[in-house]
Amino acid sequence: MTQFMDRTVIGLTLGFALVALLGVFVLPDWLMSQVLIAFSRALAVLGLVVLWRTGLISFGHALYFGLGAYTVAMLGKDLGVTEVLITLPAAGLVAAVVGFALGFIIRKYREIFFAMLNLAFSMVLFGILVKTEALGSTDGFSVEQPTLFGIGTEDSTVKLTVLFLAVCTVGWLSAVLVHRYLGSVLGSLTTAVRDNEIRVEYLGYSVAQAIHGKYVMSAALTGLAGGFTALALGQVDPESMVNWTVSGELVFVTVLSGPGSVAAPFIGSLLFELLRTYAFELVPYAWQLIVGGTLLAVIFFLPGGLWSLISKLGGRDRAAQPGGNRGEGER
Amino acid sequence: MNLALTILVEGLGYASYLFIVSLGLTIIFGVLKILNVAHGAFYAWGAYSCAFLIGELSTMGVSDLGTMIAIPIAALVVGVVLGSAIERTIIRNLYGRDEVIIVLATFGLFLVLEDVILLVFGVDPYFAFQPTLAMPGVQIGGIYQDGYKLTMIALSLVVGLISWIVLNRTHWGKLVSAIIFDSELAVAMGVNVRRVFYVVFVAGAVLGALGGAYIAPTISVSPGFGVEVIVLSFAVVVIGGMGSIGGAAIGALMVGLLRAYAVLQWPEIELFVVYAVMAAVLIFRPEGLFAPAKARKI
Amino acid sequence: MTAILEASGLNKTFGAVTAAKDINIAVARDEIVGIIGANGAGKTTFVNMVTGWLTPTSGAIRFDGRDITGLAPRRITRLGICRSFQVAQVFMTATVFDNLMIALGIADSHGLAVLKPLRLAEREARADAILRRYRIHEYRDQVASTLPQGIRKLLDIAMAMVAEPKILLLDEPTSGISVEEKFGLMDIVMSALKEDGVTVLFVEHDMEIVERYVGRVLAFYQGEIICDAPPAQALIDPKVIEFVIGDEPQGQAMRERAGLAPAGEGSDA
Amino acid sequence: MKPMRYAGVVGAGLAAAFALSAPASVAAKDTVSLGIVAFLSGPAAGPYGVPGRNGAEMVIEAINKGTLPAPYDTKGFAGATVEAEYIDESGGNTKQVSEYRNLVQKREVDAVVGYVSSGSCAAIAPVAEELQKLTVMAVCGTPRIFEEAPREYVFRTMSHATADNIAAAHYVKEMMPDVKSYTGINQNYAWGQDSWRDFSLAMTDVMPDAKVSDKPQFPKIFAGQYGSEISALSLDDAELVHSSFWGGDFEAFILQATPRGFFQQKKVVLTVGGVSAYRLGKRLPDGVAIGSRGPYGILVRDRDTPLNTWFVETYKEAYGEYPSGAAYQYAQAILATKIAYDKAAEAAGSFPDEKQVRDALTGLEFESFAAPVKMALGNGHQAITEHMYGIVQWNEDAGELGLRDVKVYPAECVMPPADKTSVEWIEAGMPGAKC
Repeated sequence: MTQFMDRTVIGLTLGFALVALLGVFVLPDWLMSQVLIAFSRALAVLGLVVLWRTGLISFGHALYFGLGAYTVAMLGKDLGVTEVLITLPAAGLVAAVVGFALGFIIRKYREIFFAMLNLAFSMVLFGILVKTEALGSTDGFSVEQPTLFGIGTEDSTVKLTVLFLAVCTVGWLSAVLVHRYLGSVLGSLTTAVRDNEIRVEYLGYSVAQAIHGKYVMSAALTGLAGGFTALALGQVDPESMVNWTVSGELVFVTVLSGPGSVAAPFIGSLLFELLRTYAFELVPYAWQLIVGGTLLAVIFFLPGGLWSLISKLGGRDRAAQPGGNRGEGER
Repeated sequence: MNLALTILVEGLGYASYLFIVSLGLTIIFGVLKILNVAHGAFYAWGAYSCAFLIGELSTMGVSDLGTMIAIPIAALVVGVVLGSAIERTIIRNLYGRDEVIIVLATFGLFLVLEDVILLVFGVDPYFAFQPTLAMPGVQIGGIYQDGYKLTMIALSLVVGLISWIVLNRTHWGKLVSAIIFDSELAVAMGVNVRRVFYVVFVAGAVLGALGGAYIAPTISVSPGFGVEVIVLSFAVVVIGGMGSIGGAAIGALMVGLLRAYAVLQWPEIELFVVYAVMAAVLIFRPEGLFAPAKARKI
Repeated sequence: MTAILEASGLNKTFGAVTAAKDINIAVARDEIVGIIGANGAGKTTFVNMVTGWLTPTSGAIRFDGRDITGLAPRRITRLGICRSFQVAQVFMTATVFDNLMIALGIADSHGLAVLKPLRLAEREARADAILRRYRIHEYRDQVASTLPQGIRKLLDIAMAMVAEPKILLLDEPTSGISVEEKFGLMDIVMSALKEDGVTVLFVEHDMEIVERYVGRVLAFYQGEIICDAPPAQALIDPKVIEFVIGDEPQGQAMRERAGLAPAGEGSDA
Repeated sequence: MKPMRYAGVVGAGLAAAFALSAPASVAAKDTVSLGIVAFLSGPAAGPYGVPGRNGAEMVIEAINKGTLPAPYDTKGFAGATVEAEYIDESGGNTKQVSEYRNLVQKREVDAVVGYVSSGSCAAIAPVAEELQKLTVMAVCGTPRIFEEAPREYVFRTMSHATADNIAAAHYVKEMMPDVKSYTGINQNYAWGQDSWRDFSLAMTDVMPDAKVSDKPQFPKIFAGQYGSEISALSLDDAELVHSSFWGGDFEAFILQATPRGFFQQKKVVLTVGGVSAYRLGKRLPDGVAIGSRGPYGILVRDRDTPLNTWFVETYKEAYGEYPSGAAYQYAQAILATKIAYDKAAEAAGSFPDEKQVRDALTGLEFESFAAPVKMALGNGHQAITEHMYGIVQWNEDAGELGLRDVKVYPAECVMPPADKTSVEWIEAGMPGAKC
């Protein structure tokens, strides 16, 4: 049970390897590109799931998504740095640093105040970006072609494949790390903090610190997600990277996925992406209706998210972490 | 001097529509504890119905001034029909769920209602300018202000006054205040909370629709314009204190005046300033400037 | 004999209300102290000050000779003073076993050790042992929110004890427990505590419990200590009877035993 | 079994998605599929997206039937039937980029035509180059597209924003010679910023004595409410107001400014006003100067050429209204693509491949519905056309909007030469302009 390779880790490894193989050998470019975007977003959702287990939902993580995306884009545009081994970690780092700084304020808040304060901060960044002509205002600007180990490519399929494999690797690594984290003592202080902060304090651990740490973690993951998305799309702009609707979308996918497993964000995010694409294709006038309707349906009929459905179909007990399978409330 | 006067008039004009919309949002939050993202949809539906109705009335030969009757009709019909339907089918079944989940459900609802607008009213913008033609421009501070904007300020005063009277001077209003103060106690005292919830939700929806209906004649009513107002009215409500009527008024005034100042004097900070104030208020007074009194629970 | 816990000149005011007034006490190692007093007499304020939830307006608290005044609860916990609560503070959505595992995990981990796995076989064995000692092992896999009151209280105390504190403060361990269960519960607790050799202070309304389990009584009235004596003495002290016991359920019996019956009306706390 | 379940779930999902995506490509080239992108929702849908789509739809139908007037009366694109898929342009640039990728990679269209917003175009251009797909931009105006990088796959079949604003400056000089100072209200993105920059630069060339205001307004695109901005402009001493507002924003601005006597107080030049002219009708105040981004819409309504007459009449019959600028502009993009296909087929002697089509389109000169078009800039990828302005005058007898004092400016007067960027050219004093 306690060795590094537990069931979940094996599952994640097999799952990501399978997706990577499918991607390289079977999937057409467009689907690979969807998986790339979906898995990028899933990184952010992974962080939000950790916060959600702690009883916190942020309506402002577009702040970190945007910071990550703009970091990657600006490194290329202003400094000529396109090396993904630099730009992507930088995206996570910038988000983490800002998250760390804001965390000192935000960690004091709970419930709707936590959600709204995050929203306010993200809208401040949105307001700044929209009015900054040097960053293209509402238009944003294009991201330079990325390089890996200093090597760039003109071929879009090669570029896509490399990014795809990168997101699979980072996604796998993040999922495993978050899984290990959730199994650690500190990780148990997610549902524990949600359930009873007083008890946590009186057991000798600082609730503020526990929340701060998780907040920085989610910020870093969301920044990374933004960085990947910027590279995948080749474009950044405030409306699709920093506006509150982006935060809403992240929370949407979080709820869709459910807090049951670290694999859920990846599956939920992929489903969301496919849902949106097909809705957009089939009913271009009413795709929001389908997306919104799905959200309502999940809230009403699948309060534990997709993962609870998968678990039910799998017919297995899903107790993997302490209290980990009860993310949905009972508060 | 002219500048100050213009900032004041612009600020008040902007504040008054924000106030009406935010008032609906804040009473729903105060009583039901639901932060209703779908409020933006009430606003949009109010505007569309009003614009549509004004167009119809105008083609029927009703005078420009007469078409204003469409405003209260649209607000009431949208608020009551849409508000009731949503409360009965969605909101009612979510009481007791995690508040954040409820916010998200209303987000889903908002997406759905936005697209239903497209299906019902089409993608073409509506123009319902007739009422603005009925009001002569007035020269204030050296420039012409449209008379319609001034009536909007008056309307927000009236709405504010009526709300105050209803909440403080009527039996119903006292029930509502009691629930805002402590809903468990209210239940214990035999208040039919479900019924109050229902009425308040519908009243909030009417106010949201009224904000939209009243602004409709001054804008091109087009798809997607309900999005912006959501976060703006969130900001108003947060600044003022969630659940407080006075707070909504102060919040709307602050946002309105700040924005007017920014546009006229310092356009670069226009968007930034509102949310910066929202963040500052949350940091220093997380309950808002005028949060309503709450029962202390231990 | 050195005092393990020492309070000198403690005052606490909330606006115009005085919740603690010039409290001076010294508790010796292994003492079992009962804290009694009417509602609002300042008992819980005292506990809250000792455990860091409240900072005294003036005065000092010393633990093992070290000044702990105004430290945060988690620091005081780490130093070795733990507490239970009037309303059991447990992780409601977790099982009894997981509650203990989390408590043990935190107690075991310093610094970056919190990143080590929670579920270690050795830790699980300890959790089971503790559950057995507090006789709640049969509830091991039950979710805390579904537990009966008494079991939840035991779990609360067991969680307070995992850090192996030197001092344990129990805030009304028997409140909300039925008359039939209360001695059983206290027997379990006190025997478990005795094994660990811990100094115990507990707030209690029930004079029968006080009489049976404590070695020393502190009686609070309006934020002051009005009596500090062994129970045999304290429970017949007229001031205690007038200001403290008059309100309690067994007040009448106490009065009778003290030869003071029948009293008029109770105290006006 | 649990690990297998993780893997299985994802794998099954992907496989299902793949199955759903059954390839739509057709081996034989008897059809050409076009992805046509226009605002189908949002505030720009009514004034721009829908007429644009209508224009495209109508011309495609005529092309497939071979009923366009000569010399374009051959059927299809080099004989192949055109199949169009319409895509919504709203939702932000990043979404547009992913939709573009879907069009190219998933739906495998042969070419993408459209785009109204400069923001979309700026975002799409590099992606089009990356995915190597012929992309014909129909409307968007920012000159940056071909000035910031050479393009191989991207074309634009109408003049860019520089023409609007240089022509506007000339028109102001001609019609309002005593203007002493000017300000502007433009949207806060590439289009608005470029328009204002070009206009104010051109004014320093054309009317060096006129002063520019220090408080031009840049509200957010699709803001919808301009009360404060109108006040700010009113308080400004400048007599002339320049605006490149378009679509719903333009219409909202007009409706909000009119009751405040704004158009009596200020002289106004509206570079895209012509596009909304029919929709606003009498509500577009008399006396404002409007352009339509070139020889399109109301400015060429009465131009009596066979192509133009066909276009206006067919459109009016099909959609019950006069074709606005957007309808012309989309139709022009489709027409250009058809001509390129036909020409390439002729040169190759068989159905052309993509490269041949691009070569044919590069540097193409053709007679469009209302005026000649030359793909003269950006290595033959950017069109230039003549440009027009007029002043609004309500025609009481006809009950419809009319224009007076319509002026035509030749392409070489309002667009920079091939070897200079817009800003360089205007800053240099527009050397070599043939006006």
